[in-house]
Amino acid sequence: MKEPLLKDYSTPGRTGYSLPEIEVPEVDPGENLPGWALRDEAPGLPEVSEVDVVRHFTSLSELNYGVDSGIYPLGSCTMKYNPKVNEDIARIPGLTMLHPYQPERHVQGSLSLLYELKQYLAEISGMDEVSLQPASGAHGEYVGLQIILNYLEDNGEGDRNKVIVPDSAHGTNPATATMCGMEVVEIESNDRGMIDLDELEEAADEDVAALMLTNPNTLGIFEKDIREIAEIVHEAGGLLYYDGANMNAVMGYARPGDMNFDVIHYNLHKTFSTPHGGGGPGSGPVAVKEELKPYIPAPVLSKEDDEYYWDSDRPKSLGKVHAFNGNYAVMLKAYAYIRGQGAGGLKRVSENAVLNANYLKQQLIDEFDLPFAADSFHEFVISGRKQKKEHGVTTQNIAKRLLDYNQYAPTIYFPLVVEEAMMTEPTETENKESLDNFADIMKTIAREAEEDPEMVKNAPHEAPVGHLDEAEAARNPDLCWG
Amino acid sequence: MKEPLLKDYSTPGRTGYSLPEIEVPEVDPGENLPGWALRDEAPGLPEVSEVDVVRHFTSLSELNYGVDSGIYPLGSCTMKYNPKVNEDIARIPGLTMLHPYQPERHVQGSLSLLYELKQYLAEISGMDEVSLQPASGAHGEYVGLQIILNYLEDNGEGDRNKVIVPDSAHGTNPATATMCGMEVVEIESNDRGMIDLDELEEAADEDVAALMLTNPNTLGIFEKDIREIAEIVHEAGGLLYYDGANMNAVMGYARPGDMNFDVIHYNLHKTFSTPHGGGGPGSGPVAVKEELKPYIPAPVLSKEDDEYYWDSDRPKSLGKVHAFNGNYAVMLKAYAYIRGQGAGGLKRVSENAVLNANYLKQQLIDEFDLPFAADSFHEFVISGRKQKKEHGVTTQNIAKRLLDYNQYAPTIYFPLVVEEAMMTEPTETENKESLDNFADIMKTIAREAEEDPEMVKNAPHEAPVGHLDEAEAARNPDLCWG
Amino acid sequence: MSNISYISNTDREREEMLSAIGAEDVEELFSAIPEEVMLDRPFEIPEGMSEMELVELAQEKAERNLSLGEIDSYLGAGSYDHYLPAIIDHLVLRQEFYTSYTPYQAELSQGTLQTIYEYQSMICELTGMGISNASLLDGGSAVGEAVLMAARFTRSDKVVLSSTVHPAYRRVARTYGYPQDIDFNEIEMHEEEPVVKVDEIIDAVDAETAAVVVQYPNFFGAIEDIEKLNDALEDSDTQLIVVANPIALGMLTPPGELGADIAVGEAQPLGNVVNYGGPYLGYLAIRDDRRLLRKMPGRLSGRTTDDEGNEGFVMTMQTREQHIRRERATSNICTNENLNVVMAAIYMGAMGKQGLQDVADHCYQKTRYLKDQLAELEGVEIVNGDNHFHEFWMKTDKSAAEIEKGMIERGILPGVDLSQFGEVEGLLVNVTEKKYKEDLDNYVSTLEVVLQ
Amino acid sequence: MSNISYISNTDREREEMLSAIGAEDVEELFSAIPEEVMLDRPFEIPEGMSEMELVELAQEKAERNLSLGEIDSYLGAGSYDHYLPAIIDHLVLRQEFYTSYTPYQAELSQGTLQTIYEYQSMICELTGMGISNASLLDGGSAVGEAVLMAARFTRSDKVVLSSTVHPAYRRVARTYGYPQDIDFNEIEMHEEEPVVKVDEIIDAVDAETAAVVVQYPNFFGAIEDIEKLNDALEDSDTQLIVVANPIALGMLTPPGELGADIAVGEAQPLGNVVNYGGPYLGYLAIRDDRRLLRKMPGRLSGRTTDDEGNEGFVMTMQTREQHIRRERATSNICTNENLNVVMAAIYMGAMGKQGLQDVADHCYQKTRYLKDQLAELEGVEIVNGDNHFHEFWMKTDKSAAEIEKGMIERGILPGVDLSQFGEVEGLLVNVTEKKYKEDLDNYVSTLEVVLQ
Repeated sequence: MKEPLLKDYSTPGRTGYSLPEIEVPEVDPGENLPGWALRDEAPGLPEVSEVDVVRHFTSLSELNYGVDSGIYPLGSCTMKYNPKVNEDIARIPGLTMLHPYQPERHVQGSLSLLYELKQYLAEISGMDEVSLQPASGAHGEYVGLQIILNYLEDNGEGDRNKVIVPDSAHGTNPATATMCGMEVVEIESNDRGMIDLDELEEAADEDVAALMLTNPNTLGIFEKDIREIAEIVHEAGGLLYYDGANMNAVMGYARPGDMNFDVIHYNLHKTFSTPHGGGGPGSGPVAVKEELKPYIPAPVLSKEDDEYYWDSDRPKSLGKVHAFNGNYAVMLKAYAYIRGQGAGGLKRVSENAVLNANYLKQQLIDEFDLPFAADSFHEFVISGRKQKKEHGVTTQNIAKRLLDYNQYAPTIYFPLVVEEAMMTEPTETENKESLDNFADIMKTIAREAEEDPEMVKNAPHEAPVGHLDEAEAARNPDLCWG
Repeated sequence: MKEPLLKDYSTPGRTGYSLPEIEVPEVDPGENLPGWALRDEAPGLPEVSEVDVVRHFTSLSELNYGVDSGIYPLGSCTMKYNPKVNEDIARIPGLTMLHPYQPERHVQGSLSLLYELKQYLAEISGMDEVSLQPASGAHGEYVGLQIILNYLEDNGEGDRNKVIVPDSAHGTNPATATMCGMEVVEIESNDRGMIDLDELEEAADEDVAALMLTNPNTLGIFEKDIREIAEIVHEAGGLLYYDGANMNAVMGYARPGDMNFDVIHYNLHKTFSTPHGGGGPGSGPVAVKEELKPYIPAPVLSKEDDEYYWDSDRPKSLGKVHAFNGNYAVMLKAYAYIRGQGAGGLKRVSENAVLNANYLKQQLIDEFDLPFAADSFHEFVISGRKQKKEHGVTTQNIAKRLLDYNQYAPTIYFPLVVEEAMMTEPTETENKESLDNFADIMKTIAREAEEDPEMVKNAPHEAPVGHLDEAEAARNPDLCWG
Repeated sequence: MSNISYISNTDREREEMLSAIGAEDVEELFSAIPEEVMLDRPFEIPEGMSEMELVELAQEKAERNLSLGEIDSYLGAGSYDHYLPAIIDHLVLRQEFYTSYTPYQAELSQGTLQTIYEYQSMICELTGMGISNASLLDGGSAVGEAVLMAARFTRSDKVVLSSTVHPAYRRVARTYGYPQDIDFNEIEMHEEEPVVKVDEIIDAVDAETAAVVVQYPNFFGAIEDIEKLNDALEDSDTQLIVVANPIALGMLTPPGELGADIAVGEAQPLGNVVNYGGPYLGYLAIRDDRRLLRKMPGRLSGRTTDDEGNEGFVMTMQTREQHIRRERATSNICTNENLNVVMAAIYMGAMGKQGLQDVADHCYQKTRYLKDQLAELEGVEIVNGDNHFHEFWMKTDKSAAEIEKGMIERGILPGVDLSQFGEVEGLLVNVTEKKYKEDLDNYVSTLEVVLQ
Repeated sequence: MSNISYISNTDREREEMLSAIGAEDVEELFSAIPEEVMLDRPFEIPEGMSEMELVELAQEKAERNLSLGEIDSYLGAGSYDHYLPAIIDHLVLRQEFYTSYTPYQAELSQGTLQTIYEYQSMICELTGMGISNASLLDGGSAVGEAVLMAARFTRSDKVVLSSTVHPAYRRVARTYGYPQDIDFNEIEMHEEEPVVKVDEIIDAVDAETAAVVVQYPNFFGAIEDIEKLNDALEDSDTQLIVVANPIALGMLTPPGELGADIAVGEAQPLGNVVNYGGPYLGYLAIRDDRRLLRKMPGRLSGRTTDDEGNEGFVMTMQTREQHIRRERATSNICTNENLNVVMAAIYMGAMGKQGLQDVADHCYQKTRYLKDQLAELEGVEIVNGDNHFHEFWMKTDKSAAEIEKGMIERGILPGVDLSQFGEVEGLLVNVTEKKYKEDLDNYVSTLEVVLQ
């Protein structure tokens, strides 16, 4: 099962590429460039044939598990089916063979597509302007928070240095705040898994720049008091940032703009099904309310008399966060997804995502603890604390045991507010049989935890590798074959 | 590991397709067509979603072994690496979105390509004209033999009713002769694995229409006496047919035309690396000598003043064997392969195929019997008779045991002239490490046959399924889920 | 510079291998070839090139074509441009499907074998037949094989053939029948309607008749009176061979319910691109009869169990096949069209019960709409009247060649010029689900202009 | 009619599920949303469509572009059109790669993890550095992250930046540096040559300088005197950040051998299509230093063993990352550019030791040829002189805008108009291995015409 390293296929002199003749007269680069600048030795890349490369990466792929392999119920990650047609569209040469510095009049087709995408993203979120430049969700957070900070500074509020983050937030939220030079103030969730208004009131002082929030939150619970929350923060002079990781829950039902958020980022690779690619590329467009428009990254895609162009004349812009125009090909797929689904289809997506999550939760709550009883949206959090306490079987063990049944595991140990958390998001593209099957396996594992806890603790048993020594990996990092 | 049937995913009302609006006014077909002609009931196809279909066929693919999975040493099958670029070329819409009845002036690009392909195939085989119409090797044989029979008939020799086939021939040779209404005369190989000239002399009487031969033959041995063989048959008034299955052995070294063969078929999916697709599509072009030109299938791709056209005015043609123009997309891949390799590259292909076969044979002859000591070309035949006799381990057992090591097995029990035959063809795209690895595994199995014959007899142990009951399958055929 | 090469071994490895063999050089390995047949010059074939140049060369060829993406085409006549769901190519490009061999080692070929089994099953569902094989080379050769099969089964050599069967299929059938001395009796069309004279077929059938061959819908898109034909044949040994378009079977009563003994045809419309005529796949399905099955050509995948009782699939009934039975095989077929089978299986699965009906409905309704509009034009005669599925025969006052010329100039390929088959005049017009109303209206107004 | 839907459940199943939950209808599941934020109208977004219409829509958009396949382009400036071997897309479209998640469950993600490890290794081989991460979002943001990393490491906030670094990278670096109060000191170019004044850099560096940032080859395609720069910095704590083009490293001495502490840049040229600027991938590699490693942003794949002693791969050093360390993380980066990493790994593997040198040689030789021909034209000045890799700065008597206009009319995109960056005038001309001599000769003769 194990696949050697590519370099292990290497043999001196073997090649796997082809190139035309150079044709032009050749000169010794040493005649024109300083000697120190020319390599003494060839780069130590593998010497392999095309067949070697194809077999190697084919074998490696077989060690992976994709959405086409089965359910992928990672909470907050929205691992839904990735339409094949979107990949075809993102490979049309007339759309991909474009250089970022081509004259705008040569790329009007793509610019019109991106402009429409901006409009859809504004409409879906209830915001007024969109920047497509951020290349991932965290990048979007970074841009969004900088927009807020630039706005505050421009309005004489540059001294505000606190960002409030609930304890259930994604790690990117506090990390982003730090990158933006802010101090992070974490507030505890209340016993219903929501923001405690009193805590918030207390935290929201004259130093607060922003509150970062996901709604529904990472427990899959809708913050009902969202308008009050917004009022508290706004009254304190801060702004509201919406982490769009959970947009798949509420499309067509509720919009962050209507909840009085000021800035939101999307994860196109989550909600709009551009695949995750084993960890990117994603795309994290940021949408803002009217008064924040001047601060978004430059250039801004604009339209005048049916001509689309990049407007660089943005004196208040925070600048650039990407050398070019963001993750364009990911946007093509998101556009295709949105146009294929349409207004009604997007709403059905959220309805089915929420229905699937609630149904699956229902199947699991007899065996696993449910820390918060509130209505779930597109994901829910159960806890393995009973299994841990009674049988010493941790959530980590349960996750690994799931792999033996060829099911991917939920997100575990997150959110941090739940002990032995299993954050589970089936998405709308799973069907009832698939959910029933997953639930049956979870129940089986619960039974195994009672009857044969050691076996579960030693899982996985069927995966391509056994339990890997992460501590050793960190102690003696082996990060390069050289 | 096992994957359910697609129909097992079916749920009433589930769909996985999309279509535009019909737009035009709809009428009840019953108004225009007889009632008996309209379905009462919908066809019992599965009711599944796109996700279901994608996961199902992805899972099924995982139960297969392809050339990109590893060595595929099936003798006479030429399982070489299938270049990815050829697949891209065979998917260029300007080449694939052509209808067979489009005006010739709209398809000059493709016709010029096919015409060039004909020229290359004529040159490689040393023949004078080529028909691209046959859709597989056996189809090519059928066409080739009919060309011979039509020629003979046209020359007053229509009573000839015998086709001579050596006992080492592919099964398609006698089967084709029968389909052509011929009587099959099988002649025995001599002790050097070649045609016995005396036997041939005897068989080649006034009834002989043709001799069908592969050279090198299915033992991987070159029929050195080929010119004498041709003379004997020609003197008897018969013609020589060359089965091109083994062309990968001799490109650039020897041509059937120069050996005085009159007709040859190619297997483009073997020699020219258009993939086998799990059993097709192939393509079996037929090349003939000058005097046989009038008889090839119509229409014939022709050229006049730089214009390419299909010449249907072929009064002596045997007719059509395919509704359209044969397996065009397979030809695209063969063309790409030939142009990519070029004259020198094709010769190198054969050189390396022959070198690999000889090297692998050398590694195996200590453990396995070598029935014929003659020089091997691109394939060789070893025998498991020693293992069978001494340990009761058959060649079938050895083949199944190979699967446990994730190696595909050689062609077994063929050619029929060798007891417990293993006909092995590594092809030029394997490398020394891969051959050494295969040889090591074969040696290990030979050792296992000695030390633990029962284990080998019960192989495979690691495959997705165990040994399947073929007898039961034939006794009670279950050919349809209905 | 480096040309394409898929050879892994280096010069040094070649030296090592030669030395292991005990050969001086690679030429020595070819020394068994007698001098007089040794090629003493390089091939007259251009030298190789890089992948980049190769792709450019292919693109240049493509640019010299005018593809269906560049002109509005109404060509059909056995090759149909249906919409192909995107998933097909993604799945079929899994190397495990397209780079594998014929599933001789069943244990490592369960993917191919199960897919074939599912294809066979779905072909049976669609045709109403009991047993389908794993494909033949194309629709034309499948008709040829069906005729030979019927002759073998009945031990007779007379075949009655409707002249409304695709001319190319008839020609292929004659080629296949010729060496077996099959005697074809071709029955004419009605003069007014593009259907065969069924009574003449019935009259032509006698005890020596191996088979009757009709097409459904026929070459001109019309429905033959198969019900009547079957009633007449029911008690005879004559095999009723129905050549049916599988897309039409989304709407039409399947041949199995109409009494066909053998249903056969071109399955390209199920998920396969037009590809200038190939590779396509012939399907062949028979009624559930063990005796007939033994005469069937081509591969079969059967469901069975392994030694632990798990289900699995194998190639079965191989004793009919050439690699076992040699000169006594039912056919010489070896390689068939497996990858096309995979595509057809994915297509049937993806479209499913509702989708296949929906495609058929699109085809029918849009064809009817176009035909009705055209019928109103002066100088146009729709020979089919109302009898059609997704194709009809149109006669015009001007010659088909003139019409074609005028329409092409205006961006439309109006249909297949029937004169090329040497039997009748006019255009055969096909409409699939890919046409929009706008296209059809444009066809009508363009033809009006061209007719003037 | 049926629009695209990837939802499997039928109405009946939804009913069953609702009833299992105990909900009346699906709206009930949304009842936690307060009335006042409930959207009471449909989205103002067009209704959905079928896959066939969607593909047509995308094709219409494509037809309104003029792609690099339709014009002879010499645009570079950070985005390069190299030949992409066919195998890349075939392999990356294996669903196991592109539909999988970040490899949090290592046991089912060994394919991704090993590929990252191999990418890291090959980036190290190419750059001569000791440790590479698993990619950052693009070349620009990678420069930004490198600057922040150096600042964290040195606990200093002064950065000396060469003005010959790509203007967009400088702009991104400033955006990244702004909230951390990084003080950027930008050093000017020489007047005659498009290289920075290294002496001025050396003079600008003091004990508080966290990093010096130079590009190699620089924005104008020229080689800076990094040797001299490194000699001057060698004993200081200041981190030398070299922004290097990985294709150039097929020919140029790797940054690691030139004393770079951090090598960083855009890895798009390694197997990734131009794609109008994204998705690309930033690489970031450092010298082999445990202390520096702890400040590194982004993921790392490490080799380790499982409980049976078999080798395997895990994401490691995660305590630097946001999902563990939250507000104390080295960066907020989460999703990176993994599929681009896979493509870069396949590219580096496929081209290999010889291929990467060969591509670099093609680029260099063809650029030199074009530059030499152009230098002979009247009204043309090559600012680089002989100092270039695969790009050079060309000044002309006529304005760049005029040249561009005239060349485009004749089918050539002559280069990037430098005036858009607001610093200098002229065209930045890039030549890759995809150009033939004929193209280059045509460029020269066309420019000659346009200049007249």
